[in-house]
Amino acid sequence: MNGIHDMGGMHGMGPIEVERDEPVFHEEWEGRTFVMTRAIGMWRKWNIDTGRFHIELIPPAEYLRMSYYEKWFVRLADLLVKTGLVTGEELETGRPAPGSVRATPPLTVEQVPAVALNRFLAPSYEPGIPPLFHLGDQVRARNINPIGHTRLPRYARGKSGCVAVDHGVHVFPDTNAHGLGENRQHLYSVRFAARELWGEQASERDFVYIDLWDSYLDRV
Amino acid sequence: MNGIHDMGGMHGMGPIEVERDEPVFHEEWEGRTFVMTRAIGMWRKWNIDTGRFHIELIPPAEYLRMSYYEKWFVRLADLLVKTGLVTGEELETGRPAPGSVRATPPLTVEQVPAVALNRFLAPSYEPGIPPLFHLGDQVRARNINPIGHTRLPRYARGKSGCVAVDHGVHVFPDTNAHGLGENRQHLYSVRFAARELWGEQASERDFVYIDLWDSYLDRV
Amino acid sequence: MSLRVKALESLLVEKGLVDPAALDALVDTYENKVGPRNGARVVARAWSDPAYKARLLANAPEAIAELGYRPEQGEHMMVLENTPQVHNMVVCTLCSCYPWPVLGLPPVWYKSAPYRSRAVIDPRGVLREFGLELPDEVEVRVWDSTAELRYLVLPERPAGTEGMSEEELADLVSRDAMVGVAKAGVGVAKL
Amino acid sequence: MSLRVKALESLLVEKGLVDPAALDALVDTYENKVGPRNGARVVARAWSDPAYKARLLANAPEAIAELGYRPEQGEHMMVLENTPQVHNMVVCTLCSCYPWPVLGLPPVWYKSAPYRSRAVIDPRGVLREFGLELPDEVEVRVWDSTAELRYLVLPERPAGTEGMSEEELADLVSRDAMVGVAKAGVGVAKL
Repeated sequence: MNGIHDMGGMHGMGPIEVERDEPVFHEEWEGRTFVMTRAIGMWRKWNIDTGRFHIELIPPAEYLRMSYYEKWFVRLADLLVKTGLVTGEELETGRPAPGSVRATPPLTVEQVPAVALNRFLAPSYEPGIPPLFHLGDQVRARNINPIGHTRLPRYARGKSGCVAVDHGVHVFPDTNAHGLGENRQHLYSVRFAARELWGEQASERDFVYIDLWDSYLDRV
Repeated sequence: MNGIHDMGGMHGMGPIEVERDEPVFHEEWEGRTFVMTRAIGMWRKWNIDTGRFHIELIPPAEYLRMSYYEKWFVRLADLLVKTGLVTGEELETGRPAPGSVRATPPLTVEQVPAVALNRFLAPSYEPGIPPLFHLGDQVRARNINPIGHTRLPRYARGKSGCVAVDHGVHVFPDTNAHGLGENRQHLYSVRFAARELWGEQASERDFVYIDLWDSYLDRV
Repeated sequence: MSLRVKALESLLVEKGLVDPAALDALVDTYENKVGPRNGARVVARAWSDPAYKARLLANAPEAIAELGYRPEQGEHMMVLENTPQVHNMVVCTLCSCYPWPVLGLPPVWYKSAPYRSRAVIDPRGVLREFGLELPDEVEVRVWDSTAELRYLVLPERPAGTEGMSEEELADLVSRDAMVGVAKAGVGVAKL
Repeated sequence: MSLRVKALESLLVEKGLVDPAALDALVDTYENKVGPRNGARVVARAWSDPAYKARLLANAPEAIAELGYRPEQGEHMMVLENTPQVHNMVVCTLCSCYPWPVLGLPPVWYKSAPYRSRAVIDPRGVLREFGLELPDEVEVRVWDSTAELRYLVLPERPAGTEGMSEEELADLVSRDAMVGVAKAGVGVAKL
């Protein structure tokens, strides 16, 4: 999706504002929104790619206006209803539907230490899935413009670079986000010259490394 | 400037909402903002390209939130102060500075009919400035990413097309917007296959024509 | 906004930077004197008079000036002819450029992010949203108004209009047809 | 927002979808147990122990787990070594991916549009905004975290730190140095 979230290379967003001694959460609700999302994640009703896509679906003006955790809250409410964990009416009234059965939370206090740092990623070593490219290969990022989820940023499309790292086999977000399968394949860090990406104004000593899957790449 | 204004090819902006029997102006202030901008334009303190650039400078979240004429109002206030026609203090207080001399408006009622439809564009025929390209030439739009004003949209950069119309000599916005000269040169409608712009998902029978200046183009 | 605009106007008038009577005359011009009826008359003439049509396609500013609408000092114009094989539509992805002298000021949808963003990447989807489903074999040409060229679409003349006068024909030509998001003869609201 | 979030939490608790004690424990973990101090210890060990540094660069997840920070089940990690010739910095242009286990949750600026938009097109300008002016001859590598790889920058060990203990060295390693927008030894606030 060519959404506002895909902002690499944009101008006009203003200066970078660094806060000294920034707290982890600025307000209590930020922390609660964050951990509710993590805890509900244990229901395994959606995966990380679906979650990202639902942030991308926030309308652009709202996306730019909202703080990070506001977006998380909107996504959580959205996905709770879409996956049926909560009904739209329950969300509105704040009360469980009459007669609804109380569930047992999948995440207990005891599990928190193990879960807190665990984001349920796929193992990266799968000898049965060979890489389509090898270190040093010249590749070109495909010019795709899907309306669904993708992790191929617009600024890299059509640009050529060199395979710098093979990160093994990873789940492919473009299908996984939409329940169309994990479509496991090799993931690479591809090294692009800044001049290839941005033209002559860029320094010839700047490079951008982008993590790209087999399905995003063509051999040059 | 790779700003939010350069939105060709973006997704997620929502449905197109058509209003039946739409009035020219929805509220009186819209019309007043529009005509004040036109009338102040007669002072020739800025040109059309500078004017466009100052709309582009509106921060992205505001740009998306504001209505069309709100943006015109912000630009008008901004440029009135920048060009010294009005001081910041006058704008704030709404009163002319004490002792300031009353000017004579350059636009009178009598001139309105002639001016209303006249946008002061440059003549397009200048035999002294030969075209760098000719009908049928294959050209590639340059990959430039200036922080200043440009009319080369991001979605065309690096893409190749075919010169379809020579529109004669036009003022070059990238310099004109910043007081760096008119830099007159030929302007062409360049025909791009939608598949060149957007990849295989596009129809092979779709084409996009973009008006591009000599300085934006390289021969393929 | 209303108060802020009023305050600015009274400041500009007090400073002698604008003449309020000229402002009134400008508003009147845009509200009442220019609008898509101008373009519709151009289209109706082109449908009725092959020689005029030829002049219009070859040199739009001069042909349009013949009817009294005058971009003569300024605006560059080009007229794009729709045929059974080719459908033209116009957008300005970077701002909202629009041929004021023949169509008046643009409607909100033309200036909106949804139209500006999608017209170039999904023209057929956009046309479908306007109720226009084009056969696959028709070539679609989207004109992105990135410069001082203004584009007017000359829609196809509807069938069964042979006996009509220019005024009657003009009634069939909507603003949307001249932007290229509709066909002539349908969806013509009050112009 | 506060009321809306409270209302949602009480609904989820009432429905048995979340355990409030587990939520409290999670908040405590992210507020008090993970943070850039973890990463600073990894960096200090790497500065002090060449064999550890070699393991860290070859297999970051395992080397980081040696110190008790555990992305063992999940997160893929890679450590990027800064040298006098090469400066690495990390961004996530598409969202805000960040190596939580070693740096905690990201600061607002890392998640902000200004950093996400500009880091890839003007890295030296961004670094200048952070007070870091790099010589032209240094190669800048920007890593855009578009996948489930998380990147930790191993900054250069500052000069004059030869006799320091690992704890003392860790005090020199700021969050910003491990994102690659600062050098070690400067701008180390409370971690």
